[in-house]
Amino acid sequence: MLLIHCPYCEEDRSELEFRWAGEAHIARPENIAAITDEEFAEYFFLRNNEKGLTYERWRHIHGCGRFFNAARDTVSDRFLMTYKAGLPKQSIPPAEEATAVAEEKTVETWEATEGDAR
Amino acid sequence: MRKYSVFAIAREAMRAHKGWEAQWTSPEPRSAYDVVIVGAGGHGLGAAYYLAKEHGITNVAVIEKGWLGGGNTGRNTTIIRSNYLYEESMDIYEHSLKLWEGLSQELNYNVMYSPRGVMMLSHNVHDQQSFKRHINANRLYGIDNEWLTPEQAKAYCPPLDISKTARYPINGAALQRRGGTARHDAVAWGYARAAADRGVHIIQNCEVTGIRRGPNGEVQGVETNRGFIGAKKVGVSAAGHSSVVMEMAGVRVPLHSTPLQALVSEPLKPIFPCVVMSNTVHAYISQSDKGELVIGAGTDQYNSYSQTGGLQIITHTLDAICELFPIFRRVKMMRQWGGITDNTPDRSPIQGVTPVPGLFVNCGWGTGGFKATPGSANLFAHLIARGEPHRLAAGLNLDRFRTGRLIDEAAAAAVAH
Amino acid sequence: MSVSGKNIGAFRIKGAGRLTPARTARFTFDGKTYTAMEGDTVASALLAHGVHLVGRSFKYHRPRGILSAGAEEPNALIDVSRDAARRQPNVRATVQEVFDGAKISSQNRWPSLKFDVGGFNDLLSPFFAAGFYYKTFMWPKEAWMKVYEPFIRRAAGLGVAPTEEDPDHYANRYAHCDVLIAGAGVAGLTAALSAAATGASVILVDEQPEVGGALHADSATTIDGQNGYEWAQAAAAKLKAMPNVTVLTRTTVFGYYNHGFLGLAERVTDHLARPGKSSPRERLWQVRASRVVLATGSIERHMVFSNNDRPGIMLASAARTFLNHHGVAVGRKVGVYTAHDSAYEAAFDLKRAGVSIAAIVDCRAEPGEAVLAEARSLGIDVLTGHSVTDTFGRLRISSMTVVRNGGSNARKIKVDALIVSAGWTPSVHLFSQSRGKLRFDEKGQRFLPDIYAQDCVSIGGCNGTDDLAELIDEAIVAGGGSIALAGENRFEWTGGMIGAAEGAGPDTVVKAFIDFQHDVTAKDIRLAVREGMHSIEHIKRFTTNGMASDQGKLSNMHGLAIAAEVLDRPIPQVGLTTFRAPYTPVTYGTLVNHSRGDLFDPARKTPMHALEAAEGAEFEDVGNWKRAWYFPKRGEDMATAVNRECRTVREAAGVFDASTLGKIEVVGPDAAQFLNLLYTNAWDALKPGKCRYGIMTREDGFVYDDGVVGRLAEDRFHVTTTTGGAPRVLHHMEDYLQTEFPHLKVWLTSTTEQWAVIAVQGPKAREIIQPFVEGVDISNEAFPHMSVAECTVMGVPARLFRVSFTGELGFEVNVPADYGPAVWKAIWERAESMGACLYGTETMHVLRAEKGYIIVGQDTDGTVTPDDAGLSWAVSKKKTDFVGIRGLKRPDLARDGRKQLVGLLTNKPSDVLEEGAQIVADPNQPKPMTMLGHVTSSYWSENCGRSIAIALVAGGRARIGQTLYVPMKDRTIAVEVTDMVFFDKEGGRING
Amino acid sequence: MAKSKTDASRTLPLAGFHGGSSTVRLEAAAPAQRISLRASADDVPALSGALGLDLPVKPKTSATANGRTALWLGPDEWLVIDEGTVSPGGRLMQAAASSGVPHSAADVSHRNTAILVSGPGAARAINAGCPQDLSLTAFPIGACSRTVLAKVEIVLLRTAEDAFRVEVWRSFSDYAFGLLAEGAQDAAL
Repeated sequence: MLLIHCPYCEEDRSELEFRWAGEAHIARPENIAAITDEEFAEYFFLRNNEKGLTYERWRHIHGCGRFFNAARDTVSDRFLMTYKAGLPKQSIPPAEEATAVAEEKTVETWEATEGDAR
Repeated sequence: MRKYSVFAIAREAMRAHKGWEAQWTSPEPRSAYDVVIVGAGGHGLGAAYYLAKEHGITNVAVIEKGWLGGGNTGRNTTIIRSNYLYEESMDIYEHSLKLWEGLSQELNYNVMYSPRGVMMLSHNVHDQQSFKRHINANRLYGIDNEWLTPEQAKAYCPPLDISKTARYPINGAALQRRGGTARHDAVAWGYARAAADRGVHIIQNCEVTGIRRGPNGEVQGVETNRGFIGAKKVGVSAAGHSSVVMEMAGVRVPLHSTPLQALVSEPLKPIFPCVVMSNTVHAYISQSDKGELVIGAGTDQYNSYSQTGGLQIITHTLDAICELFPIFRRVKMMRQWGGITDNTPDRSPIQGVTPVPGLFVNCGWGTGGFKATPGSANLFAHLIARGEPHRLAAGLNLDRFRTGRLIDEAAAAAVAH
Repeated sequence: MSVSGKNIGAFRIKGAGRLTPARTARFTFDGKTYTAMEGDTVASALLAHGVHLVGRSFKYHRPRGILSAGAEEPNALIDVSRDAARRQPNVRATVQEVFDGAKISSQNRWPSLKFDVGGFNDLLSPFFAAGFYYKTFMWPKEAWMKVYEPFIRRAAGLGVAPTEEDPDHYANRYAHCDVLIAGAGVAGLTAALSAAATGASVILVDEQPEVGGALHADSATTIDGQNGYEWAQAAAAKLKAMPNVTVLTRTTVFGYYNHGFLGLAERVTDHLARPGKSSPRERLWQVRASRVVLATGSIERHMVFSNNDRPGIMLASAARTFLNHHGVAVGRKVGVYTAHDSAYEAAFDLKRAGVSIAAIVDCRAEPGEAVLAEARSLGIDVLTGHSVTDTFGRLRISSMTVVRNGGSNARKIKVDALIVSAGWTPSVHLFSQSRGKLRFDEKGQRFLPDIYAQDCVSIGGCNGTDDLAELIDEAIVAGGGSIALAGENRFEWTGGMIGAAEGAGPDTVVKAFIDFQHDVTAKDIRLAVREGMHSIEHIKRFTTNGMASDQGKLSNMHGLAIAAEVLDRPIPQVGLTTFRAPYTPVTYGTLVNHSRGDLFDPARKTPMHALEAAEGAEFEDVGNWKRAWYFPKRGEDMATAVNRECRTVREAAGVFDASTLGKIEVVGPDAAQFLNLLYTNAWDALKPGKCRYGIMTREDGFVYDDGVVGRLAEDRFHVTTTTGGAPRVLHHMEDYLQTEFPHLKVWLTSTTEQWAVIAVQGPKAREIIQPFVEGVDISNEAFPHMSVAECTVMGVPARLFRVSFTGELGFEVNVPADYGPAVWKAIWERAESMGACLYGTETMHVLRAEKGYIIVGQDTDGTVTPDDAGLSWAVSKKKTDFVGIRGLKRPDLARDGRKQLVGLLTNKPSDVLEEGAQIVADPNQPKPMTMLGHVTSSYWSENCGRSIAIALVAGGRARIGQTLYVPMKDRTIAVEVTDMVFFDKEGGRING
Repeated sequence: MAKSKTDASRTLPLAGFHGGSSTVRLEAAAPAQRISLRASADDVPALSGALGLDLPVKPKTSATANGRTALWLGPDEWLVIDEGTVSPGGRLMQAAASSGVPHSAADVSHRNTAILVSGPGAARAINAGCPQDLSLTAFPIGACSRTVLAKVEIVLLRTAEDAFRVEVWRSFSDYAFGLLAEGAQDAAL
């Protein structure tokens, strides 16, 4: 059960209060009626599904009700940052990202290969 | 390959089982193959086997970053059924079920396919309408699936509580008698052994790090942590990691990977004769040959490659199990685990050509990939060998997300895989 | 020995142990009654009476005894019952405390523990090598499921599942703390004292009934000048008295999940003879800890040698616990086989307690000097560089064969117990669950915590810290405080081995067990490797090593070492299988806790539920809601009741509870603009006081929800949704509002439950409600179809809608929910006097189908566009944007031949189609048939005097007039495709 | 026909419910007026003036004045409870309307009902289903939050060191009460 920092409530809360809402920073095309089938498929269906650092949306649905954004490592499930909806994609301090990547190298294998303890 | 039989066992018993040979070898990769398959799960190994057996293509490598069968093949709750709604789904799952029925003999490996029946519980009028829609469609398509009254359901599965006072009383069930379970590891091992016997190289501990493409965009092979391996055709069958691998070729696929959890109880003497699923209360359960109650829990809500999930997913499934089967409340959870499922927007798989010549994909099986193993593998082999999909898998193409011709089992069925 | 005339066991040692002789409890084991002392486990109590044989193994049904004194026990699994419904299989005898009246049975044997027919398997064991079942049982094809599998299943399994519903209850607590400490041995207690001193909130957890951990076995450690065990109890008492500390005993930290979240299972009553009624049997603790201190200690390993599984063979530390804690000697003439110094201390304690030590057989050439000297001074025969190569005794060990390493002269030594130690395995389970990364400690031949993934620290035995002083320092630091504490123990331990011992080596056929419960032997591991299983996971799965209910606590390291040896690879390269939660098995009831019966899932009831029930309503489940389905009068079945209701509504009127419909108040200056974007319809032109039927699609263009939207004011809309759709529609709207259209000044509030909704439908509807309504003229002229007004009903502020889902003159009276029952009562009283009826959802379904009104979710299924549903009139052609506008234009959504909703009339009017039935053009085609669509709704229509149906049919509207076929199991039904309106085609009735 | 002007009587969702244990008292709160209030930050002062209490702007806090309590539920959302009257609608809605600034006020007096949980075991009883940290440091008197209680959503307000008000939608209230009753039972052990 994740522990999620809500940027509006300014507090860490249990995942039980939240609902995941998909990848972040996918803007609805302004001229949506005019885009091509390919562009629509891209907008509606295609997602990065990153292994590692991902930007995603959550809603504090059983809390303040707000949607917000999070940067999370999908390998360790560690949150690197959460920030309010509407803010541009936040860059992750290189040190943090490095840890995330390092963790990917070490942690991911713990069960995937279950073989190489150091 | 030495044939497995009771006589072989008897012979080996006399000499302390010293004579068994390795079920598969661990060869060094060649510099190039006719076909490279990424992912040595049941689907990938099976595809290699059928390439060799049915298409005469034996210069094949199956590349696996971990150990063969270590992904979702070895982590699922082994449910097999084919009573899906849409023609595209019925085609592939029924093709698969037919192969399951003879798979042990085909592979000379006991995969323990056990058609003990898969029963889906109906709790309300909406469930009933949906199940009857399935049952009628299945019947006209030649697939067995029948409606049971609550009393018939109870007779088929005695631990079931059919009292009217339950929170969500059962008003019937859909039963596919040919549905059942199989031994997951044996499927991977059986295909691995049979494929290796036909000359396929199974290369474990070899991680694909890139897909090399030629001047015209066509596939030339795969980069791995053990060097470049050439191939004119590459098939990707990497389950939860499919989108990661496809990204290496610049192909985006509409997938999201979520943890799926399962758990087993301590071993018990036989108490549960079949497979039972309930979508309304979110539970599925069977009993393994070892006596463990095998219970599938739900997916976590977020994308993750961590193969772990929240405890609340487990407790939510168990409360449903205990409502349906109140005698199990004192039973104990012995082990829980997780896998990574790759889910498509319409909850139906993708198997087909890609924009990259020579690159083929088989993914998006979500929570239902195990049951499809032989069928998917068989048709994937056809796709790779011929360069175009088999009739039975034609609808599973990637283009459907552009045209909108989805195969929306989730929307239509309201039944989990 | 006996106390006050009670026989508490011939193997009790007077003066030994920490139990109170005055308190006893009686229990039965396989029907025979025994007396135990309070504080005994079932294991210690049986051993006190000389009972070693307690179970049979899984595969070979070999006789098995008690191997350990703790949670790691693989052998001694028993069935414990209080009464018929409170029976628990697969309980570890080493953990279960005896309570007065307990009925204990052995498992996995027939007809009895001593004479088990399944033991025949042991003779056949040459055939039953690891994985043998993959190689046979394939012929004939059908025999697997019918013959072989049932046989295997009966032989497998361990305990017998309960057969009655569990009458006990369970509880849950969420908790938070600064520091959670798992394990209350020396390390855990010290860390707790240190942390508590800082004022931090501390939860200290231990699985045993009392704190102390390894001190239970110990006799020689001094801490803070006190006997170690006594110090531990005093420390716990001190901690319990502190307001910032919670001490939980009989509680297992079973899972260490993400972000400092841990699952704990507390056993509250299983040790009590008469549990209080209000006590839960077990309690789940779900703890979020800022920091975790793992002080889980280590587990002693057994020696792997031929026939190392006989009853009477046990871990040295277990024998020491039984002696020093329970006052029980595990034998009269005890052999010792060890690769580690710790077993010596067990021998010393036994010897001092008067037990004869046959010999200490040490496979090492050079044991620790101190223990060796002590053994000599106690006169114990030590055979260094020797091994035990076999044992004898059918139901209990009677002798052991000892050979000098490399030699061939065997000598047989008589023993009645053999205690063993191959060293200690750090309990890194929780660390590993927290996704920490292990490293292999070459010197100690063990895996130790290396890289931490969470805010967590390991101390003591589980961190490989052997030295007591070092351990205490480490624990103080981990606690974050500064306290002073000194400890002293008598011997420093050395030694340890993993893998097969002398004589169980590669070229033997002996059964040297690694995993006792699953009967996995050293040669099984070798066979697995020979068959190509080179990954430790393959080996585990092929042999089932470590997959039994103890999850490999004893077996994993041995299996790994043997695999590494055969593979000729260093251990770290072979790797370790994953430790998964739970650490020990957890009862489903505990995990489920309060979520059962009425608390399994909320049953939502409308304000009028009780009144409806009093009128005899049958209810149906719609999502979480209980909705009145139909109102049978005495003697009526469902069909009769529904027919009557249907007729009455159209002839007079009916009263219906529509409260469950979702309601969302959309308020703000940009409300209309927002609805323009969320619905396919246009809303600007809708005047206050008017309603409109709205369709909502998602971006993909498929129908998502529908409902009537009333405009109350320029800036206020009362939006209704389907019953099941309410939460997701609100979520969907909030999503667009907050993230796509945040510039719009509009707010959304769920008001579903604010209003009780009483629908009155039928020609007499106006007449029925007229007297109750004030503040609005509800005449047809002033208040036509699709009007809404705020008014009062019975003096209560109300929202009155003139809407119809029946095709009749209709009103929906919305009053604040608490007033619902009173208003309903009054309306119903008047309606009844005017010949109206109450009706439920079934009649509502029939009446709307007669009019061709769709139900989203029944007639549509998430693949249906508004046009497919015949609702293209509700899709604005003028709007340049709405959610779904682009999705609708995709090639497949715009193509010809899509499935469309149409009406179906059976050729024979009395034939009622099955909902879900499939439709074909040619019923005689071979299977697989080409299906054109399916029946979505089908009813007997009393008002039409025939059956009616709605169906999704490919190219449906173009087929109107055609005959199609519905092939059922026993016959084929011919149907005519029609439009969807079956009753009052002109639609005059709705205008009253 | 003459219009029958009957004043309808109220039926409370938790009428007849009682429970608790030696350390926890559970009771249904008296009916109250409630609005769900939504507005932008700019308009908070005007609304505060109109309602006669300072709408809290700090997360997880509440403000009480003149018999009214405003609970911060989100950055633009408050639950305002007026325990002074049992008549529906009306005063709170009117007060909000008199602010003259854009906002949304929806009468939710009957949507919600409340359970009062008090006694030394109160927090522990609520923690049977609520995952929040209810220690006095994390959740002091006056703190409030929308959260979950097992399978339902609640709004929790701490009214005293050992007293809470649990606001819950009416159709979930018997579930919430049942869960709190079991929690109360366990909290007494």
